[in-house]
Amino acid sequence: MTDETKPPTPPPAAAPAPTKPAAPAAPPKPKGPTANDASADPVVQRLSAALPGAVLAAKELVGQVTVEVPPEKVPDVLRHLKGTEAYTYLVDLTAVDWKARVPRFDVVYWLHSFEKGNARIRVRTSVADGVECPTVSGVFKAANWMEREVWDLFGIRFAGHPDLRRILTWDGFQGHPLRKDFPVEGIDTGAAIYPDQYPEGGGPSGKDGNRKVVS
Amino acid sequence: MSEERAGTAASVPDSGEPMLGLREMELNFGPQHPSTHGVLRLVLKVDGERIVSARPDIGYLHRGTEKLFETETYPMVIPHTDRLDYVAAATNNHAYCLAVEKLLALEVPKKAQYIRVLLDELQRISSHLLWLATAAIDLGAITPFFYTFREREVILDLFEDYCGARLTLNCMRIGGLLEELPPGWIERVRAFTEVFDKNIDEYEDLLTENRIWKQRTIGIGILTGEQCIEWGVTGPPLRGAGVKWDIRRAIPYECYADLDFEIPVYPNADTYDRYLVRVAELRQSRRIVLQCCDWLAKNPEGEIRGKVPRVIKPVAGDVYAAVEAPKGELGFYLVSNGSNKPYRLRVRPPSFINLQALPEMAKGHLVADLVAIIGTIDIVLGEVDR
Amino acid sequence: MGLLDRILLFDIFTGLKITGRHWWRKKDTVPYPEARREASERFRGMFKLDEERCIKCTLCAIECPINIIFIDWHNEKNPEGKAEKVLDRFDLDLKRCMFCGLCEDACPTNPKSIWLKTKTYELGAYERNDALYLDIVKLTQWDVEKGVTIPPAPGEEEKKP
Amino acid sequence: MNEALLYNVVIPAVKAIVSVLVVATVAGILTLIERRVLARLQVRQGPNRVGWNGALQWVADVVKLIFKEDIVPAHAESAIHFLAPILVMVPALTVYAFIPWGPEGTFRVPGLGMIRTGPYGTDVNVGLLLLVAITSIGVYGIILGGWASNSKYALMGGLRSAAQLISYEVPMGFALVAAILMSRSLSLVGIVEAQKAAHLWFIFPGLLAFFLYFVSGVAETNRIPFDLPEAESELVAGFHTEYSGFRWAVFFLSEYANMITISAIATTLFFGGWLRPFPNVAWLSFLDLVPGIVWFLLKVSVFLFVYIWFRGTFPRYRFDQLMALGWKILIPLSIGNVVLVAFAALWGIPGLKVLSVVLWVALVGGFVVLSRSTPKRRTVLAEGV
Repeated sequence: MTDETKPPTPPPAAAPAPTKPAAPAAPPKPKGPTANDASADPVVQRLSAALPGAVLAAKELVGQVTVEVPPEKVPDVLRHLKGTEAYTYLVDLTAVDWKARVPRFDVVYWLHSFEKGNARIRVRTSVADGVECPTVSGVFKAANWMEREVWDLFGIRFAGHPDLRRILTWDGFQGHPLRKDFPVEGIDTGAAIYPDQYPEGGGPSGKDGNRKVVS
Repeated sequence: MSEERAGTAASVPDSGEPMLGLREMELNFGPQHPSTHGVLRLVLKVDGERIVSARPDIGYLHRGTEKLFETETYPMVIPHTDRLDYVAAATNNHAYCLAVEKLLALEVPKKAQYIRVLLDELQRISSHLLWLATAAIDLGAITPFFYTFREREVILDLFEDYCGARLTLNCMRIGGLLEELPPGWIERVRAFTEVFDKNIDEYEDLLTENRIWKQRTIGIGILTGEQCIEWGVTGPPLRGAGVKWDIRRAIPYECYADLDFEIPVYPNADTYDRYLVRVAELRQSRRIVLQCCDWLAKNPEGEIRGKVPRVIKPVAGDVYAAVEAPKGELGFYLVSNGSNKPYRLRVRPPSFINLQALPEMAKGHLVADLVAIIGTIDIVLGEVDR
Repeated sequence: MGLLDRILLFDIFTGLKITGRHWWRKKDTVPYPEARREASERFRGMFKLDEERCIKCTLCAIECPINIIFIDWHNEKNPEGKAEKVLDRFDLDLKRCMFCGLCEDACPTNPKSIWLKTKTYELGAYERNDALYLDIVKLTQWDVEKGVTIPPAPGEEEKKP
Repeated sequence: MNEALLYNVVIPAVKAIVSVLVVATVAGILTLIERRVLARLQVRQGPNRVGWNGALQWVADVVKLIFKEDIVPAHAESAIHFLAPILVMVPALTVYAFIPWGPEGTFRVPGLGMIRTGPYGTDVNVGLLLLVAITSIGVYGIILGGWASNSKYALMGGLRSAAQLISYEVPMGFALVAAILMSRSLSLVGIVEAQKAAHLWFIFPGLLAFFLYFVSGVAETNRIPFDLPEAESELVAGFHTEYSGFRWAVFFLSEYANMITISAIATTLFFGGWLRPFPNVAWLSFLDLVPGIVWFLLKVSVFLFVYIWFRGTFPRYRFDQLMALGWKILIPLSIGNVVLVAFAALWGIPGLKVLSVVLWVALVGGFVVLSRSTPKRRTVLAEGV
């Protein structure tokens, strides 16, 4: 797009879009919900009593309680919540990449309790890049694929996972797409399903006219 | 890598010995197989026709939707959510809008809530009809497909009249809805529900008591309530296993608390009970649709969109919102850093998580049952692979 | 189910009755090229651009989730001596479009300058790059070329006295 | 012309050529009819583009299949792969030598004088036995085709069909035995004439036998609800997964030819073959204006319609259930039926008539009771869970 004499407005990069239309108008910022400390929550209290040092912080936002725990304590915390607090259903497990932060990743777990009036709790732990997080697939069977997905898309390894293979991208894919430093337009990984046949970085040519680079 | 190639000719070890000791055969089921509902691939180990183990291999439809979300502003995400579970776009839109609204602390006007619920339930009907159609075809009954599609077509027409699209609806907006109901729409929905009631009876006459249908489904793919919870399985499979749990009642959102409907539950946890749950849900969704129609007819005036700021910039923080999609709990986990784009938007796809229990359900069954089991989980690969 | 209906295959005959009854029902399919479905009022189909009304604000391009609208303009003095934006380029890559309608929502003019509610859904083409990459001429002229009349843009009806 | 030459060579040859051509054509047309009928049951249009209302669709299909590339998979046993469709097709067409489409008659043929012959290849005195023997050969083609394709799905289809076809031969055979007992003849022409002589279509005393025969026949022809060797949603296409082009068409045509065979035999054995309805009621003799062959074809087409109707209605059995149905229900039932019919036949025609009355009263009575008593089952919400 840059070879044109006058830089055309679009294709608008996704990034400048926000500032353009309404930045000057600066509408009244909606009063959003605010986060509160939730360490007084009875579940959190009992958790920190049962596992000293497990609860680093606890906060509540729009009624959803998040407990921060150190990664090595995660299986214990989840086992405690599942066993004594009857949070028997692992709703979801995912990760968030905070690119510049140290440690880089958050791994987030939601638990649901059928017995306690559909209460939900979120457990969050911070994992540095390259550090293994202990698996919870021994606590919840459901965690198996979700951890595989996190490994696939974020590159967080789970120690002790029975079958930690890529799940959404193919075996031999280079990189982890949901990391913030992975380009949106993708990379030339090549059809590396058979790495012995396709060298790394092979596959479809980057000069292919159908591949449009999104700026 | 050798695992990846399992099932192809190359996987058979060429030891030069006669393969007399070989009892198990590897069978590649999909991704291009008529009954895998898209591009699901299963690597089966079969002993004759009995399945020793099934290993799902997914990702053929992976489009990086979650990555894409991070590059779009909040309103621009909505069309992308249509493409997750593409046969139930309204619920996808709904779950996403709920998540953003929670973080914005936005109040959705009552009328918009009712219209949203109405759209959701119509979508549930259409999704369950599609399920019934494909599940019946998987078991060899080709005709219910056309009967259910006849009704589904009417629903799609209704969607087309409301929002201009039939499948990828893009019908909701953060804080409410884009468009008012077109004139006469409510009456057309009512007319549909009237015809539909009789048609459900027809499907049931064709299948519910049919001995072949019963033989093919009763006792097949059992996943008990405890197993469902352990595997995180939600939606009709959970309710077909005797667990009375439905987000519409458990964690009510929108106006579901005001509506009168039952949650169908059946105890036997097999394919037949999951079928019964879905058919009963068709009737319950019809009830909800009628109630919404009544309410909307009584309250024609009202806003359809809350006080939404022109630029949507939620506060920094994270929020999880879930709806009861036709396939189970559909959740959106939204992490905002205060900018106008989601920092991270995670979809909790019910199909993906329900599919995980497939090997457990399929073990020990025949290949023919596997087809029934894949059908009964009701997966949409767009949502599994995202 | 009692023993009697099991022996007499009652369920089997019920099934046959249901399908047999449909022998006389109205056929539900439409023989397409001869009979066409009328698209609904709000159906999001082919794009139409009204160059006159467009104020070159590029909001549609910004709002497009997949960046398929390309707009380019420059300033020109009109006969009255006022500066006026003139469109150089208004391209739309229809083959990637997902018809979400966000561009139409974003358009600030009333009536809309770009809209999808043209009741036209036959977008098939033999050459994807020629037929589905729409430049400004195609966007404004396709209905004339095709010889079809399309409904007015949203908001146009009300404006007319 | 030499009479021996005429009756032993020329007429059979003409009949053979005509019957092969006619059956192959009719099987082709049947594919079109099936699609149209199925479409009607499914509230849609069906093929309606080629020719008047799609009447030439089957020609287009055949032409397409002939010109389609004939693919032999790598590592397939190409000789057997080639042979398999032939093995299926030949027996499917051969049986038409014995099926009597109409009564024997005398025709004047220019240059040859009066010729006495019937619209069937030959009347073999052990026709029924020969027919069962020949139709059983077809299964070899299916098994070999499945095996030779070097595909797991095809192999599974072939194995399924081996078990299925062999199992269902047994109840079918016993059902035929019942018909033989009633008619005391193995010749197909003889059976029809026996029905005329007994003033009774054998469907009346042979209700069970007919049911068993038809169910086994549906299974023998691999049709829904017993289409396991093909089982599209399970085995992709079963034994003919790896076939394409004309070889596939041959499989396809033989399936339809077999359908016609089963229907024709059912008509012959139980519905009086070419006889008009009530063949002995004098005041209905105006029905004789319609030639016998037309009555025969009418009856056959009813069965073909039922075949298609079944396809439009039922789900598919699972393999073990199919076997259980065959071995645990149909075979004991068919043996019992043979005993029942044997006793009745021992008594002679009156015995058959008594049996008819008993069976039909039981059937109709049962339906009357049922239609009054059975509440419609609807999904109700389960209680207490």
